[in-house]
Amino acid sequence: MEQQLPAFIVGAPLLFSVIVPILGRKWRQSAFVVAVATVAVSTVASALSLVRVLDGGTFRYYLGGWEPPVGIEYVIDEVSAVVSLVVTSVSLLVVISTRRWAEREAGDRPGVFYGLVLLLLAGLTGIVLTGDLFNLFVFLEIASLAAYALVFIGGRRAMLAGFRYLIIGSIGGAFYLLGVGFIYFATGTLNMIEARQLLEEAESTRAVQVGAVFIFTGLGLKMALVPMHLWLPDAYEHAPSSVNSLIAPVMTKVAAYAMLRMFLSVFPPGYLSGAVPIADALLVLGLIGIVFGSVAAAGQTDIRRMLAYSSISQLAFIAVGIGLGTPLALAAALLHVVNHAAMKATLFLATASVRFRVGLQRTHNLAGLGPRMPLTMGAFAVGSVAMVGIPPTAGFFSKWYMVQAGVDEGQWIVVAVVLLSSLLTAVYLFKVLEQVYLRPAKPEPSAHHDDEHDSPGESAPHPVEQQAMRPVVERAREAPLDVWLPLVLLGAATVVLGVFNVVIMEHVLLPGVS
Amino acid sequence: MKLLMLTFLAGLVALLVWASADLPDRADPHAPANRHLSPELTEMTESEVVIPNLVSAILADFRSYDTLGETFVIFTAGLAVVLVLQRSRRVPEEDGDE
Amino acid sequence: MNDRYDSVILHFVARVVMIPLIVVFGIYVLLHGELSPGGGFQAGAIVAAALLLVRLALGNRQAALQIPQGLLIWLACIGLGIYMFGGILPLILGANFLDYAPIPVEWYNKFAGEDRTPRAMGILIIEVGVFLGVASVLVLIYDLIAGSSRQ
Amino acid sequence: MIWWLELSLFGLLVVAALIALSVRDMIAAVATLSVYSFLAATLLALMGAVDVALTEAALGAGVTGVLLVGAVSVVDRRTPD
Amino acid sequence: MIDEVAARFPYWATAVLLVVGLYGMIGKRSLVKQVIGLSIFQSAIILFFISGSLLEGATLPILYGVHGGEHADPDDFVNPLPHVLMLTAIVVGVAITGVALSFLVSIYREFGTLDEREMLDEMRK
Repeated sequence: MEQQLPAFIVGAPLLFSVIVPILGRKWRQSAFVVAVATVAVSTVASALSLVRVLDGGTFRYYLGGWEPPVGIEYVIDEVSAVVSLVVTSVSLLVVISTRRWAEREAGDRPGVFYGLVLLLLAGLTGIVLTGDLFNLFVFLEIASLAAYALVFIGGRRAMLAGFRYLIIGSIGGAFYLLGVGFIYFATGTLNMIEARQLLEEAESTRAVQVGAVFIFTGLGLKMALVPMHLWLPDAYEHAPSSVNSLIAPVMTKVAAYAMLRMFLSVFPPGYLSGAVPIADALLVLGLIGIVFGSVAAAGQTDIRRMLAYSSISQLAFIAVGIGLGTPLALAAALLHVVNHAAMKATLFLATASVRFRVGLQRTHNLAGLGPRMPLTMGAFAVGSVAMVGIPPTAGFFSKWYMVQAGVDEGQWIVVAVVLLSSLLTAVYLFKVLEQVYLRPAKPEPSAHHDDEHDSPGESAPHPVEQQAMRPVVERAREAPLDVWLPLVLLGAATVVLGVFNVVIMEHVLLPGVS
Repeated sequence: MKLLMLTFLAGLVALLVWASADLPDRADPHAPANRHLSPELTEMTESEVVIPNLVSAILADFRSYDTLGETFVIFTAGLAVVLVLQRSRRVPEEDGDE
Repeated sequence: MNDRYDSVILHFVARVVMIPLIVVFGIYVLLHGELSPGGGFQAGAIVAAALLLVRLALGNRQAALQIPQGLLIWLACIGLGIYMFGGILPLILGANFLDYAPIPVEWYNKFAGEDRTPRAMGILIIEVGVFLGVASVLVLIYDLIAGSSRQ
Repeated sequence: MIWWLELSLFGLLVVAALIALSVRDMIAAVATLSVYSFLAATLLALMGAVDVALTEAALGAGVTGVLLVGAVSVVDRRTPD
Repeated sequence: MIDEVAARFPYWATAVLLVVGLYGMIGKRSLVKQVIGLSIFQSAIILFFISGSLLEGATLPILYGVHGGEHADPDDFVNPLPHVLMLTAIVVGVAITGVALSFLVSIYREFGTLDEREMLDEMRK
């Protein structure tokens, strides 16, 4: 039974995504219950896989019973087990806490909505576990298609954003496939591990280098690396709240992980710094992206758009880690993948919670909210502190390791940019925290309020602001239990991850990347 | 803007043509893709699966997990279309909290 | 295409000649997928294309073989369910996911008078699943897209 | 010398693709796209990929074309570019 | 020269098709044209893979003698693996096209146009 665990991580969401649409048609509530149960199964299977990896080292699962070059395999090593656990557990918490909003946003089709959520999750875990280049493409497309549709249903403005996302995402997927084609024709295999062996034996050819360029461009489009980020802010800003809390933490992170996986198990180091210096390109783009994302985030007034730009900056940080390429830098990038999933989930959930309690999403309207919604805003504060990178939260340590890696490599510019980005992050997030905790509630918030973004009565559920005589925030109450508990757990997770970072780094991530 | 785009596209063609110089010739019997995996697949189809159509054997057996994923891609598309075009915003009010 | 073209020949050819012919060809492609070019996808695509072409020729409402959307979703789910069954059955029998080797075939060989290996049996099962899934989803997508102007 | 049969088919494909993208009438563009897919299917069959050719003919030329016609019939027929 | 062309033209031709499709996707204002570009783009990749599966003097990948116990020589068949991959890619392409078209119809109902620029103008108002 224990050898079959990897099949459950991906198989359970796949199987139940077929059942949920039918069940949801008959009994509305059952869709949510079944979805949560399925994600829980997947999470438990991931956790057990991680335990097994830590005990007995990497293990490989042959799908269909065929050995790798012929068949497809799942490779479960420290890295993939950790990322799969993060993806499933964060999704579990997010799915539980977004129930109320999802029911509104899914309209009369909760079964279909949760079916797509499960397919998204299956696609993401499939990408994380697979050891086959083409299989990665297939699961990337499952996840992407589900994400396009989920983003699209967010209302009028989300439509165009969703269509852009679809076009750009499809270009990304097709570029990846083209790159795989080059690798396949140059080596004759689709298995990652075997491809690496064959590439090491052969000399570097143009075909392989250009194939690598296409693979990295494709994944860069999916992970919104800087010149290719144009779809992300609109998609994240306009997507339904229940959806962007789900895809913002995990979706782009999984694309970043896939890029890292290419470095770890497909291309030998020499290939990516020769005639076509992909590693250096990633480093440079990452550095530009960190600064650009932070600066752009500082200029936003809509809190979700601000978080979207901050995501761009954080993803660029991961790209810098991949570009540096030393084991320490790669481990730091991975730690940041883990941290950032938890932090971003906290921030987006808290934002969505505020939005649904009081219908506000502009930063300057949040004044005085801190005491009214102590748990939600507390989690938000912890998430912000972690994003800025203040010890002992998780964000500090990934930055710390990255700085160390930069110093080891003599890349002082990396050190400088990472520190600068902390500063910039502090500027925009503390601006929000200042509003939330230190300013008194404004008597008349937001004359032209947030609804200028959404068509009326669509996503902001309370038209309270129009009739607001006394401050909206004063009527704000704490979010219900099933919203704040996952939120607090996620906030706690960022601290716990920070406290136990040494254990995670030394026992899990560093052995995984070296 | 248009000029920039055309330059980019022309550059892409140039890149692809440049890279194709290192790809195996058309119909080259010594290409890695023809040497490495394809003979094994043929032999295993003959000995283990025993059906004549090699493509079916690979599609539905050796790489059936890809096929599973791909069927799920089209299923995802079906669900996506239903969600986008069939969803009605009127929600039956059940739990009034919120 | 929502207008009906009043052409007796078009009507006759589409409804009486084309549908049975193409559907039979689709089923043939499905069942002969192991012997000749073809299989679940091709069959599903051909059958879906047949149904869609008839809808295009006759207009949506008059077309033969109107299938309610609920049923189409059911069919798609059943198709995918069959595929997952083909994957989970080996799991129950103690092999890896989708490993057809332990699938019992004796009963089928006796019943159909064939000489199938377990792997060929597994292939048949999942091809049927793929066929149902692909055909019903494609018809569903068309019905929703082209029918949406009417609502 | 089968290769230059392939080459000329490729040439036709490029022409069909350009026409499909430049025609102003949507239905014409969709019809050209179907022609394009059908040419591609012929080329695939010529290269020995009969399974792929069958699928491309049914899905690319048939279903995609019909889906596009279905969508275009719902929306505006003229296009800005 | 002619040998060079004979050996390489599938790559060149697919490169041109790829770029034509890409131009449709990023350079056209009409959303329908973007979807058509997407379709061309994907079929270019399909042709790229299939032209790589060719083998001199080989035929269709069907083992006619398998039930009679005849032994088949792999060199007699074109490489079947790219065919399998491209079957998958075609279906993925159709799935994406279907979703894109449903988006398009939904957008048209909301905005009454499919011109990207008009839509952006309208949203700015």
